[in-house]
Amino acid sequence: MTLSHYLALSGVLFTIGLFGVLTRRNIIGILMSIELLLNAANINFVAFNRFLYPGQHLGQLSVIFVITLAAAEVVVGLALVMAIYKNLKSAYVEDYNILKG
Amino acid sequence: MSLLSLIVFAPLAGALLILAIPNTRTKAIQGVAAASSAVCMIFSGYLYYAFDKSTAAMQFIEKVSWIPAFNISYHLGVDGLSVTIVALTALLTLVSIIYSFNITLRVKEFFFWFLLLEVGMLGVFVSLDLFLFYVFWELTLVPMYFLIGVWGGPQKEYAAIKFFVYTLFGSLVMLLGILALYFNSAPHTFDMLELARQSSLFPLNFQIWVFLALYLGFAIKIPAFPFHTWLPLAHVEAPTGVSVLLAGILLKMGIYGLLRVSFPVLPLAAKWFMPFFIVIAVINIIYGALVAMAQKDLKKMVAYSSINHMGYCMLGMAAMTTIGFNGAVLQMVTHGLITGSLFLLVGVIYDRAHTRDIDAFGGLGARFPIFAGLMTIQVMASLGLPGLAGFVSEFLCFLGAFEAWPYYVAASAIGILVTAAFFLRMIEKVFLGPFNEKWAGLPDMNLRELVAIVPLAVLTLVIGLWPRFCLDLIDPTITYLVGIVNR
Amino acid sequence: MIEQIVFYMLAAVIILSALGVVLLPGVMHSALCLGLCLAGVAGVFASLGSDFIFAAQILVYVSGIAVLILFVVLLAGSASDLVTRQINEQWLPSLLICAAFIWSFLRIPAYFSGITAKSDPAPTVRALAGALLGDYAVPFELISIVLLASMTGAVLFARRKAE
Amino acid sequence: MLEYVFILPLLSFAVAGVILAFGKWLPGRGASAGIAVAAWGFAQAAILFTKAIQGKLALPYEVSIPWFSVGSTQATLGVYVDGLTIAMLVVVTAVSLLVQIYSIGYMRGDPRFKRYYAYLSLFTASMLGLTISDNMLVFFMCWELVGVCSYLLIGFWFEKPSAAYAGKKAFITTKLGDLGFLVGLLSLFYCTGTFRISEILELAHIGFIPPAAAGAAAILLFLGAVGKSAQFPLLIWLPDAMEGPSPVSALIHAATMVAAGVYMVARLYAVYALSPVALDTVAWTGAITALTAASMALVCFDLKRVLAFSTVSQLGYMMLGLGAGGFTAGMFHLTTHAYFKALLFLAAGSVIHAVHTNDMREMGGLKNKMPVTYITFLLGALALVGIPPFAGFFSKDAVLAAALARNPYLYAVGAVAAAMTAFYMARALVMTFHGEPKDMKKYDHAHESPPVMTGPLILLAAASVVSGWALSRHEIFERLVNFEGVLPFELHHVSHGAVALYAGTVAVLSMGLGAWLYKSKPGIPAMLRGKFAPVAGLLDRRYGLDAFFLKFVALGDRLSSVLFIFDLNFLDAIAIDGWAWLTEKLSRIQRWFDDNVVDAAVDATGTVTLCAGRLARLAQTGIVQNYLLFIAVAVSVFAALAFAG
Repeated sequence: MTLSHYLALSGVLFTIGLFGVLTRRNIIGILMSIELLLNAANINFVAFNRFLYPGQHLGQLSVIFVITLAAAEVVVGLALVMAIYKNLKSAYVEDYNILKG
Repeated sequence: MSLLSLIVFAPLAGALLILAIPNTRTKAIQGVAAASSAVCMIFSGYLYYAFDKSTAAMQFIEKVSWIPAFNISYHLGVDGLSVTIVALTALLTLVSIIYSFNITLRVKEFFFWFLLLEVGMLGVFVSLDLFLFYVFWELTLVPMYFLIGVWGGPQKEYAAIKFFVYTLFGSLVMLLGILALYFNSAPHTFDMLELARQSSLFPLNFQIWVFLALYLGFAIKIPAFPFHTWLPLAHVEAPTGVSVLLAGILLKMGIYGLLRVSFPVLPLAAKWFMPFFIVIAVINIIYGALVAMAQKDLKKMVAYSSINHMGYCMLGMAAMTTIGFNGAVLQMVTHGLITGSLFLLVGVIYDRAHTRDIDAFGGLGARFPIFAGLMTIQVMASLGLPGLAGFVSEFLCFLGAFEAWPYYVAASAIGILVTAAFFLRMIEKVFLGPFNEKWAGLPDMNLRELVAIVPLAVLTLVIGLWPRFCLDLIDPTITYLVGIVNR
Repeated sequence: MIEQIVFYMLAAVIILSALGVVLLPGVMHSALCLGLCLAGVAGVFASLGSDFIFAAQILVYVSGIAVLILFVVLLAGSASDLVTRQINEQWLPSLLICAAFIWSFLRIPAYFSGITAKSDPAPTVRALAGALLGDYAVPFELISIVLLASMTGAVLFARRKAE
Repeated sequence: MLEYVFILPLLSFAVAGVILAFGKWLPGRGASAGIAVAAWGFAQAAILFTKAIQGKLALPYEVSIPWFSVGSTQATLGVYVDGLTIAMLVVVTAVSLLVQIYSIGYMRGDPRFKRYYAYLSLFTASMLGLTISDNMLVFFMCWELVGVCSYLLIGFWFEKPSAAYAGKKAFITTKLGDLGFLVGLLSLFYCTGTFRISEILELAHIGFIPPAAAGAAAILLFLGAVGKSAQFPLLIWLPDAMEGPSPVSALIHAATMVAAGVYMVARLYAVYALSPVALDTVAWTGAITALTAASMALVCFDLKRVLAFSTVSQLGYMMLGLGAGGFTAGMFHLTTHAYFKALLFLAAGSVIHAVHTNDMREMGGLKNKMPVTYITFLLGALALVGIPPFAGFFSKDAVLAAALARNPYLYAVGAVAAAMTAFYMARALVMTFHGEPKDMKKYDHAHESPPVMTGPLILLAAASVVSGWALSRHEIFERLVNFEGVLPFELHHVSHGAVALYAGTVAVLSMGLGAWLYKSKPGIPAMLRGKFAPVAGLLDRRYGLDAFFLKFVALGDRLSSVLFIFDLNFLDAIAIDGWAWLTEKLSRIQRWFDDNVVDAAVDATGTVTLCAGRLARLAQTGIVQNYLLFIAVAVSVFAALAFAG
């Protein structure tokens, strides 16, 4: 397998995730789509590391940090979701429009 | 870490510690505030004791490169000009913190801002780098804004914003002056000592413009006529402890700045400016006293009398003689002690009676002997009674200025008369005459207030009887300063 | 050859389940698909020889995050989700944008065509551990502080209002 | 002995603090401590005096320690003793001691008894410091301190508004003079470069000071004396100062503090002697004061105020003596006057203590009830009037002789004032002690004062009787207190005998007239008063001096309120807040410009604007995903640009 394959895969995954972020109405769905985006990036990191800099580990290290941050993000994000849900009784982002101009 | 840094940052440590204490533990907050300012006071006392009186050079110097790209360094040091004021700052902050134990609204924030203010004030007086000086100068502004704006009287918001905008305006112009100095020095430097060394390189025109820019910033702080109008308002609206620092220390920053920066760095411009300066000084003296006489509010009266007293400082400086400069520096210290304690005493009566109207009292002298006694002593000191601190400094200011400006000095002597008139009238109305039964239930001063005020009264007496206590420290530096100004 | 088969299978799983995440109307189903997709990515990591990342992906993502999302779905989801529309009105511009994206993404591999792995994968755990506790100790500690902060923050948010 | 002079003020100062702090536990609530120190001071002064007239002291004596220094200027604390100092020391300590003893009786039962003695000791300390100071700076300090003590003691019964007012008036009026003193002191320093009295005198002697500068400085300094010694026109405070307790009036406002101005002129006499203008100013001020104050005393009904006017008048005499070149005469009159005027005040205090009023119209016939007081008052009055051979005769004679030697007009004024003195003293004596009691209730209540009060009276009476004769014998006083410099003018030769004869005759006649009028024909003065009502009114109003100065005060008040309004409404409101207002207005104008010019232009672009507006509004949907979409579009556009590039 070549690097190109992995890059293509990650590109597809990213685009799917982007589509989800842009179109899902459910906020949990958006969160999940964001996870897809992050994973696409992770694939890129590991692939570049494997193919271009085989002796080093910087790419993998970055992935570790990304995973950790993603975990943190999900935790906070879900807590926020719960808090908003308690107040608005809705999981749909159109309802969260108090910033409307 | 060495002594000056300890002095400056001890209150900061206290302030941070206070942030960590829960709101509800008032006693602990007060304790930490008092303790950290007491630590600062002890260090300052040691500084005062360890200060070498025989030299005019900077002492306790600390110099660390801070922003090398612009040749800015963390440069601290004290000489005779600053050491007394540092000690005064530490003392006045300590007593006002003790006095402010009666604050109940948002205690934590109050003491946090208070200690931060102390950091700024001390920093101004010990920094030898103009940039650092400016940073500390601005640092005093924000706490003061909140202290007046949150804990002040009925017009607090207006007073706070006026104070803030006014002084900020002044200091921005001052910043322009500082930058002009920086870009015209070679090599570019913010170092005050280095700039003073280069003073002969600046042409007169340049000096005049920079002097005026700096003067605007300093004059607003002093406050020199006609930039004084923020002062009565800010003083009256500020809570007692804050008024003390405002009058006792913040006003001195203007005089100090002139003596530390403007005069040594721009001697030609200073000489050029003196004919105007003496006029402003005389106006300050007479105008301040006359306007004070029109006041019905005790605190406002004391506030306007500050304008009058700062006029004496300026009078002493206007002569550019050793005697006058000594007088001006001593006047800073004594005015801090005297007016500081007067504000505290006004606070004492206001806390009890909830009014400061002079006409509302009467005959308090018979029922409140301690209060009346302390007030009388400080009032007498303020109107320049010999044996108390105010006399020595005012007399030196007059004496120093007389040779150069005899007629102005003779005119400004009227200020003494008017000061005596309004203070005695105040004493007559408040303490003498038949007792106003309305105030029968009020207690005399309590321990907290005595602890805050008595040290100031004692020092007033000590300096009045033995001025060498301060003058010995001030004199060598001033002699040197006069030398470089008149070079 | 096996390598190719594995890759394509993984790719198929990932893409299909990702589409499931994005398109399935039920949030519950989406969450399950997400788990599957993440597991697929874990597989990709394994095939790239990153053993530690593989383990971390399984442990953190598949068994941690995915499960957490499931919980939240159970708490915050409702039966009406299945019948209400889950795609919003801007799906058409989004689709166009995504097309533009994928068009440009698929041009990227051309820059790296023909690059293959030069060596066999070696165990990475020791090296990663050395890096994390050596040169990258500070970021490592920082990230742990971030985790701690987010945890406390989440607790604070999710907690009921103080009585 | 001289080495211990410096202890005198320090001890008094210390004892003031001790009384204030521990008076409660001291015997006599602090009075004992004050009296003990005063007695010690008197003993020391008396020994000094004896030794000095025997010529056993090396005078002048001077010693000092550095106090503080600024630059090259040194201020010192020190002692300078010469004959003048010793004469003054004796006066101060003697009167202070007797007054303190007398006060035990007079102030008995006062709630602030302790504080009274502390103030008295503080005053004595300051007065002694003033007397022995070796430099003008400390002199000025003590000068101010005695003023404050006077303020505190005049307003001692401050519950009375009149007392509080009188204290304030005294302080501010003397302060007005002190401004001149301050400026004079500064210019003296400017001329000589020193505060040391000995150096100043030396420089004056050798003519180092230019006469014009010396004259200016001297006149400015004299302004201080005008305030302190209640000379014309600042004499208005002294009559009001009688609101204080009578012993205070005796000590401060008769014998010592008010004499400080005279002492100051004498102290710097060498400087004054450089300028005839300065000396003439002193002399004429003194003469005018003597005359005006004596005339005011003619119509006054308040016993203590009569004495106060008399004090002012006598202080005028002293100034007259000094100014006319009679250095010794002026100081001699100061010394004798201190005794008999203190005596008169204390005797008057004794009367007031007995009848509880100051008004002579409510007294009368008290000589039977209070024989000791009467006799001593009589002796004091005779001494004041200048009946031979009482003390006042010698000293007033010397002053008048000096005046005649300088200028006959000065002498004439002094002589007229002397006649008036005799007349008003006779009037006061008769109205108080002779005739029928006017107020029986007060008369019945009256009684002789206790021995602790009459004792000092008797001692002072003795001093009043003999001091003039004793001190002029063998020229004792003249040898002690004399001026060795050169006067700036020639003096005429006068015959002392003739002056004495004339003065004595006038005094006797005038006093006899006064006594006869008020004793036998009380109708005549009343009739005269009615006939010359405008004159009497003018005298009662003190020639309108009070009104004159009150007008000044009112002017000051007016000015201050105008300035305050200026400050508040112009400087603050217009100059500062005005800026803010202007800034705000400018921003409003700008906003109007925006609304009406820019917007109009925008409207004119029509549909484009509309579309833009709609687009912009669309952007603000509040829906997160819209924003995200925009971001994505932007990213793709940039990406496209990047690829294209």
